[in-house]
Amino acid sequence: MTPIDLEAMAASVPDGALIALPPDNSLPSVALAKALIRRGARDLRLVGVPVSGFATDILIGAGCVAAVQTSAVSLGEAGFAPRFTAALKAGKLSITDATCPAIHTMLQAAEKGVPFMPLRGIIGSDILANRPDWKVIQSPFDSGEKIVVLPALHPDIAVFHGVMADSHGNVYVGRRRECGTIAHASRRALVTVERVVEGNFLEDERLAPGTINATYISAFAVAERGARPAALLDDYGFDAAYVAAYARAGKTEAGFAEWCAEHVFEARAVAAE
Amino acid sequence: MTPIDLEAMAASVPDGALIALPPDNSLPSVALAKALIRRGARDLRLVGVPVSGFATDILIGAGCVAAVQTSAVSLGEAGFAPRFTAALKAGKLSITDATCPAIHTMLQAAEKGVPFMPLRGIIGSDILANRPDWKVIQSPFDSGEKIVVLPALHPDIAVFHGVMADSHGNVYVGRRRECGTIAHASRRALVTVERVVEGNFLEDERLAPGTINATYISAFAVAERGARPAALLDDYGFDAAYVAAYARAGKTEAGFAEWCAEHVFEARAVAAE
Amino acid sequence: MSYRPEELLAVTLAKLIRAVPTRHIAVGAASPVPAAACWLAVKQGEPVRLSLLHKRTGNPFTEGTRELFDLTGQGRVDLFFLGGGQIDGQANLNLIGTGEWPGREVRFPGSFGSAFMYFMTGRTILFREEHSPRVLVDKVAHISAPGISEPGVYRRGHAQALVTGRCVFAFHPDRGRFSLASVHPGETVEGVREMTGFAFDVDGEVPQTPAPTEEELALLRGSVCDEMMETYPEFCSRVFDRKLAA
Amino acid sequence: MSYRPEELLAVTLAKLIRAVPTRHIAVGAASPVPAAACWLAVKQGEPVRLSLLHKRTGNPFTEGTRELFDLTGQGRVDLFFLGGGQIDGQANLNLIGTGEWPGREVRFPGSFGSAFMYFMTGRTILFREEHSPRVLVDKVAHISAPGISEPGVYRRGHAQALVTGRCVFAFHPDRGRFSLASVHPGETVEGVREMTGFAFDVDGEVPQTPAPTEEELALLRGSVCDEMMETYPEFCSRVFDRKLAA
Repeated sequence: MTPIDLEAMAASVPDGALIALPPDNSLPSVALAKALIRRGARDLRLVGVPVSGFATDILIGAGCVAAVQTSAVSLGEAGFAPRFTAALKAGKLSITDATCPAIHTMLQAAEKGVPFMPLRGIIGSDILANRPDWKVIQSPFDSGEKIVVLPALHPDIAVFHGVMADSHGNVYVGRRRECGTIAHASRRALVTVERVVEGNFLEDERLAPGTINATYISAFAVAERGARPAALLDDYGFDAAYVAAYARAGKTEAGFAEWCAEHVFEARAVAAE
Repeated sequence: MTPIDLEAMAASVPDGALIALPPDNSLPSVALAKALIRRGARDLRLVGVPVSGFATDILIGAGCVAAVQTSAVSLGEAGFAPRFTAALKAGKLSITDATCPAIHTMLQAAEKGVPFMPLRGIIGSDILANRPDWKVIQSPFDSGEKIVVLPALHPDIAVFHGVMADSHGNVYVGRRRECGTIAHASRRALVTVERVVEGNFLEDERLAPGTINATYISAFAVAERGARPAALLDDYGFDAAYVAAYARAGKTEAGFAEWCAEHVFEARAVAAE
Repeated sequence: MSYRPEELLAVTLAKLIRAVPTRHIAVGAASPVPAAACWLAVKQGEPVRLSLLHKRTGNPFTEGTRELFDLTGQGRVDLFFLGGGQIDGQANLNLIGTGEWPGREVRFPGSFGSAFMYFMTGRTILFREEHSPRVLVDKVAHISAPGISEPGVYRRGHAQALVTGRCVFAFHPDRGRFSLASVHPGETVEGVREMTGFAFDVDGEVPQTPAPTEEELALLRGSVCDEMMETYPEFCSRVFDRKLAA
Repeated sequence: MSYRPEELLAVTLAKLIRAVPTRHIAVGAASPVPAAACWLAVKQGEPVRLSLLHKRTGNPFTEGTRELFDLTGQGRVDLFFLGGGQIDGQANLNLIGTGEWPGREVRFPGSFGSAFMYFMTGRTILFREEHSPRVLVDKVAHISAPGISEPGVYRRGHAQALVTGRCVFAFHPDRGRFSLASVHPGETVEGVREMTGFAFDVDGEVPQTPAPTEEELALLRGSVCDEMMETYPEFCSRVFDRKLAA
């Protein structure tokens, strides 16, 4: 398996795709999110695993997103996600609220190839009242217990940023195992990485535990600092100043457009020179 | 957290305990199995995760075991497990047959704190006919589909052999993540390790993905070559000759007794000198 | 000895932690005051394990972000902290928003894991510094996580208390109501009643929330602050006047 | 050119693999002949991924032993091999034992994952070298994994074929029966019928299983053997006369 170009990867994502994205503390591919903006993707349906952050907000701001399913949308310390909030207010975005372990459970059901899984809690929450696709049943093992069952969630595409890929297309994500779960649960996985290295991570007992087998990887592209402003394990830290600046710019549509011109379009043009 | 003595660890296992054991390809603590024989444990109920091997056979041979729940009992290349086969024939052992993913699913239900989980397949197998604790329901999401639901399985004690423990009691098992699942699902986890090292594996991004957090570890003991004859990742290989010799000795009760005297009792006495 | 409001709150939370045997507490990132309270309890000798969820080095989880929820499902988390855009008199939490669903008026970030954690932890301490009728309402606009549950719904625990910038409420799941446990120095029962949108019980004389002792303040400003510098540098600088070495 | 029975079987299995588009095959440890067949298909240019379950170096799984079953649940395993202590005419498998449950007469090791894999892989090739009325029975004593399923039971695939030391049977899930596809050199239809405990269909003239070509044998003894030396040294030595370098 050999790396493909980042823009070609973005071009392979069809409009309307259901895309699973980890949040800012869990290896989001901000690089691919920016490439999707450049390609002018439309009507994407995003799933936050289990919440949504920076990458989701910029995709919404750029008009790429029709719907979000998530347990929260936030820029963390930098506060509310401005383009999400604006799009919701303007009625331009559909949001389906979940709660964190429900997202994990729906993906794990897909991972295991079962049509549903149960989860405790949730009953009495208005989240359930607004999820006609979630059901309450009597536990088959205790007729006295009511329990929520959640349908398997199969994203079309898992998108995340790994540390590195090897010659076989295996991808190292370290302890961020939720990236593995979304790759398992999704029909395709598009992954950006910092670098490609020779060898086979599966043959190295120290790397194997943090590796996602190439079986699940549809394609990978090299994108240095591809998680930025999110952190990448111990490679680089969270860029709080970058996110804070974005949060300020994103307060208005014009501010976002300017931010986007500089950080999504110009930055790429410079890099391509 | 500081290591305890192996014999003290065995003494902390009560007769009748429900014990989850990984098989020969997955870090069994043969050291603790032998210590349980030395302490004269009785009426243990073993769970093979998802199958059973050498450690289970010697515990059965020594009369420590009342019941086994597993998907298979085998010595691999060395053939049938002799003391298991003999005990079953003699009516001295109760076996509850499962199938591999069912064991994983029941433990994952316990891991997630749900009372049950569904699993496809199984319907039409006589395994199901002999499991009154497994049920068939109509899928809540497709009235046309019948599906098996399995109850959560909470072992009293998880037993396995890790590569190393750190100063905090975190245990490194590398890619053998099923050890994590059985630790999560069990009330206690008793772990033997090759060695104890300074530091905190959770702070090392290269070790963290293969580490089980000390939260789940009740106690650990140092037992060099504690998985032998099973392999330990890339530390040491499978000792096929040792298992083959055992398989021959175990064919008769007398042969087993002799093997046991030499390999379980004398070996320890020598080591203790 | 003078102290900052956050120090009073941390000391007050630490007392609630120590009031019940507690083996394991999980703390979210946006919660520096609860984190300070947990560290204070530890430094006071409480044998409690802390899992700090967003700690970058030494993050406790190696099974991905689902591990916190699995751990809690297993019954291994004795205490968790929750807040809410709105909290009502039945201890219902609203992290969704106001106006028509899903928050057409004001949209909050979302429920995070609250609709699960509130049921499955041994107990929850509710914490919200802002104490106003805007936050503490009679009925939340939307329930992201309910304060009590009907029979037949598995529930391991409830709110132990609600700590605000003005007072401490104890929660009584049996009657689904708060009672006023103490008012912070400078506050009165009437003042609290005025600023609270829900009805609550007052049983006899309401004591004042004890001010931090010198010992508590020394721990907070010393070894507690040491532990918190990596994850909460801004908080440590603001509250404890401690700056990261350049 | 002379060849060993295992070589005929490997070549025959490789033909069955290549007869259907196949992206991914999982192979268990106790199966050197199927493993050889898979490697042969790869060396013949079939673009198929192999997951060799008990391979020690480069073991494909990093999620523990459940990953194979999850992977199969996801529909990512197109082909798996199964055997059985008994196999009957409806392609039911018995890996449990004979006599009263759970095998009071002869106890086999157990079902392993068969009660799941047989349903959830794209297709299964049944392989058992011993072809006798003891193994190929009319009705298995106990069904560990059923050959066909009633409506309403999710099932992704069935047996494609049963390959034995004497012949190849094709399986027809629609009618729940085997038909004789070919007999190995030296065997006859009558001989096979005599040694088979179940009834099967014979549609017209039954061809002979083609002997391995020189090309196939060269691949088996060369690059296929190279790949198999680490996991199956004993098999490589016995069948291909290849010894591990000391």
